Amino acid sequence: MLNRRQFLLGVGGGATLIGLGPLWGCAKSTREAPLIQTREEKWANSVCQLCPSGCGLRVRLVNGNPVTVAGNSLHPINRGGLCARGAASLQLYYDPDRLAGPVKRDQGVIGGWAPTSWKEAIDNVASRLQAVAVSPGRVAVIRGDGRNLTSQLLGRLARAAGSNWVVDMKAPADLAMEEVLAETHGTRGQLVQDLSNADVLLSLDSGLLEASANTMTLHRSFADMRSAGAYFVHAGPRLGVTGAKADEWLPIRPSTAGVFALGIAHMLIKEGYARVEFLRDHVSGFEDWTDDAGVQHPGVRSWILREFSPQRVAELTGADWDQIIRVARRFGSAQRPLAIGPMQGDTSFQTFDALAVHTLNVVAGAIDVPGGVLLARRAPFDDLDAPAGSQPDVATRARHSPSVEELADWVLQSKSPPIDLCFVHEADPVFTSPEGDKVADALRRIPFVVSTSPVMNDTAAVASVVLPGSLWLERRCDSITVDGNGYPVVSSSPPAAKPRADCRNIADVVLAVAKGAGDRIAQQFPWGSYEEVIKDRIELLLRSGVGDTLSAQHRSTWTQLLERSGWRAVSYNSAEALEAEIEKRGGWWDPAYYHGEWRRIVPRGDHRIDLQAVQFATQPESVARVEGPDDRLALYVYPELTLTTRGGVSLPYLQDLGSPLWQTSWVTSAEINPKTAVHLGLALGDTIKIKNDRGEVAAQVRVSPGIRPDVIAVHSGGGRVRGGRYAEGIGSNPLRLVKTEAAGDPRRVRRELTFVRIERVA
Amino acid sequence: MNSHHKPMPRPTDPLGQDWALVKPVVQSNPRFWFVVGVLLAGIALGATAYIHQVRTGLGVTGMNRPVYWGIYIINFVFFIGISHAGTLISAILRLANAEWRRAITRSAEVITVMVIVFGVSNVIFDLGRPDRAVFVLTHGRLQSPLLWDVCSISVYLTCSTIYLYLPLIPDIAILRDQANRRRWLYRILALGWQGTPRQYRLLEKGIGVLMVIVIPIAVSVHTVVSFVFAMTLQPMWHAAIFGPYFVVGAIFSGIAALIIAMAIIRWAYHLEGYLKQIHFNYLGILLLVMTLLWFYFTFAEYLTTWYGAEPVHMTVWWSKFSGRYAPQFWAMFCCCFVIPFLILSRQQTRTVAGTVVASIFITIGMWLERFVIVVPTVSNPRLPLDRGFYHPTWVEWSVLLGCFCFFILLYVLFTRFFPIVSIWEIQEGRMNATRELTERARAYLPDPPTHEAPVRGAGIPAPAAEGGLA
Amino acid sequence: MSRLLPLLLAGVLGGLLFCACEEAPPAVQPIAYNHKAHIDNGIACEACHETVQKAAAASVPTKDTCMLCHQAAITNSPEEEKVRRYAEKGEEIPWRRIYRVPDHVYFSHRRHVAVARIECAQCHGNVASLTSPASYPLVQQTMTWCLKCHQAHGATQDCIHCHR
Amino acid sequence: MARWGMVIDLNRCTACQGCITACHQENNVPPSNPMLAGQDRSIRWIDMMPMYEGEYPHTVMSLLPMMCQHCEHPPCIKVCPVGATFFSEEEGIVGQVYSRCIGCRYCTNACPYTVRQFNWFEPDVPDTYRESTNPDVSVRYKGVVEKCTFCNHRLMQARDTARAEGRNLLPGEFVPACVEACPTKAMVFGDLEDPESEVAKQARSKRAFRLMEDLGTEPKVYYLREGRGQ
Repeated sequence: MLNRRQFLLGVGGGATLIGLGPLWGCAKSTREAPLIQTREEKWANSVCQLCPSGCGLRVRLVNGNPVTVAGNSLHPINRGGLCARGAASLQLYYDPDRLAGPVKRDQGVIGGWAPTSWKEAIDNVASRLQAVAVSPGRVAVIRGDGRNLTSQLLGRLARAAGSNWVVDMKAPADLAMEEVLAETHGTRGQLVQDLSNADVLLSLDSGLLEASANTMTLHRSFADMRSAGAYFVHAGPRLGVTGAKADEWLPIRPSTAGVFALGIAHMLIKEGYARVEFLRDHVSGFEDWTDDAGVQHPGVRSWILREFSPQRVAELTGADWDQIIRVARRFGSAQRPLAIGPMQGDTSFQTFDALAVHTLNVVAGAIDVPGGVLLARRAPFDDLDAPAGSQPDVATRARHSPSVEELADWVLQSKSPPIDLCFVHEADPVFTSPEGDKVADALRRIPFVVSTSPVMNDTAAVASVVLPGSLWLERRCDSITVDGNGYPVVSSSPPAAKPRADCRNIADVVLAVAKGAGDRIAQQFPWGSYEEVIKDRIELLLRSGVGDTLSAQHRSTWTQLLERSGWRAVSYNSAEALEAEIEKRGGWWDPAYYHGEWRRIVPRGDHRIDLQAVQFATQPESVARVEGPDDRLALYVYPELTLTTRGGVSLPYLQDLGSPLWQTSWVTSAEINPKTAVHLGLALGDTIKIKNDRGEVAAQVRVSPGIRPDVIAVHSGGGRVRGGRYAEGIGSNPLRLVKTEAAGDPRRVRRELTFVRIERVA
Repeated sequence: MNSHHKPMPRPTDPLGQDWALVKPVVQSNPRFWFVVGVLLAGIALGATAYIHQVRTGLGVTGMNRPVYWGIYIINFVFFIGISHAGTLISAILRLANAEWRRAITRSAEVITVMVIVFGVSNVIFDLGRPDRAVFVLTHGRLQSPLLWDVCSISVYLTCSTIYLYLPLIPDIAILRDQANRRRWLYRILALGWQGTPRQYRLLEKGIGVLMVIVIPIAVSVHTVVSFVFAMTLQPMWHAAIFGPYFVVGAIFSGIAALIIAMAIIRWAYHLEGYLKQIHFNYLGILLLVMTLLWFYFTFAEYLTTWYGAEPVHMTVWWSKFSGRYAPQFWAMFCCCFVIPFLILSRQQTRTVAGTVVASIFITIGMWLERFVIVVPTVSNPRLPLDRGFYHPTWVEWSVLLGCFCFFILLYVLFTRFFPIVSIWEIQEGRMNATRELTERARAYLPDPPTHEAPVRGAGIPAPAAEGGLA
Repeated sequence: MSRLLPLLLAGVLGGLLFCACEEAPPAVQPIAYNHKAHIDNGIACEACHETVQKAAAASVPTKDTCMLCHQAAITNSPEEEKVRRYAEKGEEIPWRRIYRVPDHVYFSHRRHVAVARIECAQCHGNVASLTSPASYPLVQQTMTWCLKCHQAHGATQDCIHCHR
Repeated sequence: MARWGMVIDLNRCTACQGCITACHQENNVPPSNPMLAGQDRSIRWIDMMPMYEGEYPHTVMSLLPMMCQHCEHPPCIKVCPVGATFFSEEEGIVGQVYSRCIGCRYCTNACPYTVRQFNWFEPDVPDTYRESTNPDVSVRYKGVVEKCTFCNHRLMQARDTARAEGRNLLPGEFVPACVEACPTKAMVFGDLEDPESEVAKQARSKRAFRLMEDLGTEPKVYYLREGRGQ
């Protein structure tokens, strides 16, 4: 008989039909039965380029369309894992605002850009390069960092044209670290903190878990360290994610990390925790010494003991002096202590801080030991942009790679533009540099600027021609980096998916430009295409006789023993076999690190770390913060992990995440201490204007007990002018308020600490 | 019911005295169309708001995560609350044989039937997928309190509709014979009513049965509406008091609504002769009792929460007393207790106007009470996620306005189709009321002493001097 | 009660109509494929629908599979000519879908055919007897229909297995 | 019979939010936009929940990845009027049937963890992203509740393959997208009923705790307390 369900369906159905009958009829006839599509799936390798880590990717393709990006479990950098940016990189491939093809500036056309062909653009650039290369120093390259062959080829192009203007858009802290390394060790290279073996970690305003560079190596070794039960102290004006994960948070004033480090060093020396044998054997300039002319020179030891007593440091940094003593004792008595200085230094940063933290590590003997600071081993071939033939020695290269602000100053100061041709690759200096407007003016003054951004970002907007580079999913891609243990890793993978726009591999473009720019430059580029460059590198890997293709994690001591005894079980015997293995597994690595190679770590003079350079005749007060007027707050700008990508790309998934501390996204947040909020009459969610003499920035208030009362913390990564619908006009850019390098300052300040006024917007 | 009811003679000139009751039905007056026009405008606004919401999605309302429920659910509880006016009051008064019920029972029952429709439709407005509303019937899960609601409300709707329709039949018969228009409609609806004693006996028995059934159903409806909230683990929802608290709140807002409705029809149709001062006075007393009862339940709930001081509950508690929802809470408290108590407790202010003013405050107060129950709990979830902020949008307010206008429109249309005061009960009252009252009074008073005086000397001392006892 | 009956009947009639016309519109196939002729020549279902044993979706034969036999004309019917025309154009034959699994449902042929050994006809109806392609599904595949079969064979009725 | 569960080691979790992006990419969760985010309506199947304790300067904060806890006695399933959300007796996973949900949002209010999300609008995803939808997971539309499903579509495919090869499910063969993507391997996933499985062992650790255990919902996501005890 009729049960409840059929009866109601009948009544309901009857009524709906009577109502929808006519409507239903006409809708039906237009629809076609759907086609039968078979579904074929396959996986392909790739290498992520959204940050210098260069993680190995596995891309799942359904009917040729990439659908999922996961981690390559064989790759030593990420071991199958993927940070927020890696997983979101798929959205750049499908970005609706990608440039369809190369465009050149043309005032006649609305919007100012007219499409152009690749051939015409390359010939134009090649002819200009040939004309310009006659006199040295007329070409500049601004690139993300030299960690993949394309950037190195661009660097080589500039070197071939006789110019040293190869600007890496590295964070100020990285540039300062290069300078410290050059002065104390006399070498260039990459310092790696072996966190996983440290048992007490002291973070000095490091932003370890918020730093946007080589995310994967830091996060994974940090997790291993915490699982091994290490004690972690974070000293910094803001709690943040790093402080949240710490056992102890010491709120110190911004830009006092260096003073705090030397305060700790003072206690280590005074209470005998300093590693005496290490200092005796491998360090010079620590004790007082007399030079051969009999002149008495005070060593760093006496300078630290004299100047950085805990009481004085406590008064400068705002921490309690008994806390400093307790942390110093904990740090000194550890088996494998390690200190990490600022990794970004977007705000209030000076080279002194990097130097002071390095000195602390030297005093604690944490250089080139397990759980200490390691100088990563290099891949067995020179960088492409190194001058041909000579060993990469410091003497012939500039003391440190120039910063983009220096380039902009130089271009704007000289009467006629000193640079005629500028390449911008995987970088967005107009957005990421605090002097963005100055950089934009400089680029406008340069007659011809080539940008390789796939999306029309802030820098591309001021370029003369934009040649959209194909993304790593669409081309053969590579990356030359180091992993958390200092092992060199070279990754390379064939194209995973078909290109979605008329874009080309920028390496091929550079080679084509070099070929067309006259034989003086062409003979520096003995390769026909990017594939040949890869083959050449693989040939060098084979000839080096070290390392192996990527494999599952295994004890590195075993490989050291084998290699020492000259025995290698390698999975390839010819270049073709190695290439096939690399293509299948995703790359090559050399899982061995030899401690005690002082000749490699300190190539200068008597292979002893020279602390003499540290000797700043400066008082602690001069390097600590200047007291701001009481109604102003110190502006502390920090990078948000999800919002800072290499090349300034903005993706909806990343904008959607925002900060893990607040459930807000698509907006720039300013953290304020509860007492300060009450004092200024602000509440959670209010919109405020942050002002100083350089401009004003809007932000939303977040009241947080995790920040000092005299500091306001604003994350960078928002406020782009161009960059597609997921970037334009979203959030605001606090970097605009930050002052940059004051030339000729002994402290070599790279970012001046600024004080800001807060105004509530109704 | 009195058993020896004499058969009522067929009324010879039924409309003579009660012409005022039938006038609205037979005579059209110009103001009617103006009122309908205004109401239709309100309904149109509500309809456009709802269509906009269906096309764009629930995002046009002010609700978000975690504030998943808002004005629609408040409307649902509010309208179902008002629906208790009818059946509960008219049923209880009939059961208690209170003679003064005769003039007000029908207007109460009409409120019930008309307003339940809007209670239920507000749930449909709240659905993300209204086109799948039939799933509740075809794939219903009885374990869900929402299904208990569906069952009890549908039973309540059918029961109160029949409870409205039965006493209406004699009046429809009168209209069938006397009215000058729509006779065909009245002939169908009168179901062949001739007024024979047998028909009256059956009618009285029918009303008697329904009157007894509808009271537990009405109580069950609002208990089950409260279970929608009480059965969750949310702070200040998961409490045992919710059942009775909602029923008291329902009766409370029901009587208030009834008083307002009676005052309006009294003014509009000049029924001062039928809805007299005494009715408003008695209902005012009933309202006073309910105000105190409501205060008692509210006091009990908030005291137990405050005294228990569980942190999760206290977050919601403080958000009501001194936090973001303090204005609504204290407005509710004044509207539901302070003002009505002051007006209704003094004889000279418990006039028609006084009770109406009190009722308007109570209606607003009770809507705020539902707001203060739903929104603070939903916007302060257990986990320290960001607190939710709820700012209702024009869509929600216009749907609320639309519902009110539609309800008033239906009520007005009812008064144009059927007499709002039950004619035959008034006439029956005129004829039998005085006799029945005296019989009943005699039944209550103590029996006269037995016929002879008590025998003296049987151990009962003789009264002293005759005057001593006086 | 007498008045209610007509209303009820109208409701039921409307309901049935409602279910019938909810179906996918009639499928017009590009080629009037004759199942019966192929099966009579001893070709099993798996020969053309290869992945029925190996994957969730049973694939439709590609033009290359057809060309295995139809390189040269076997019969003189114009329909067969179309196969070769598609092959020359190098375009797959645009077959239309009749049996459609809703996109919120996960159905694995391999699970039903390879493991549970269910006959094709049980779900797809008597396709073997068709000489011209059907434009309507021969079997009304609704959720209650699936559950009835699951109940009969004691297979799981947990929602997680089919709803994704 | 299986009781899938997860253990998240808060020592190893560095709040990089890689799990959230991997989950949203796998399950076709549409990215929100400034308007939705401003109105608290962006859909997040996993959300970082900050928990502050103490006053400045002795502030202690922990960051918990919050997803559906797949309770053993889920309060959300009891209240659903149409059976649009179910508890799989065989897998112990709380699933959603998007084709039946009427959007009454009763379950979102009944869940004490507020992890259920609602589609307030039709997801506005540009056409170019349509090609990147994962075909294994259905795309939701406006008016429907959705939440973390422990990627049960992966479970069904793994079960299907295992059954076709005539063997049981291997440990680690079925892992949700978040666990697979976690860069620091802070998340361990598996069958809690198998005492030898890694997840069962870690769930028994002294550092293990669950959120709001006193409510009796028996959540199956365990967290390992931060800090250096064992």
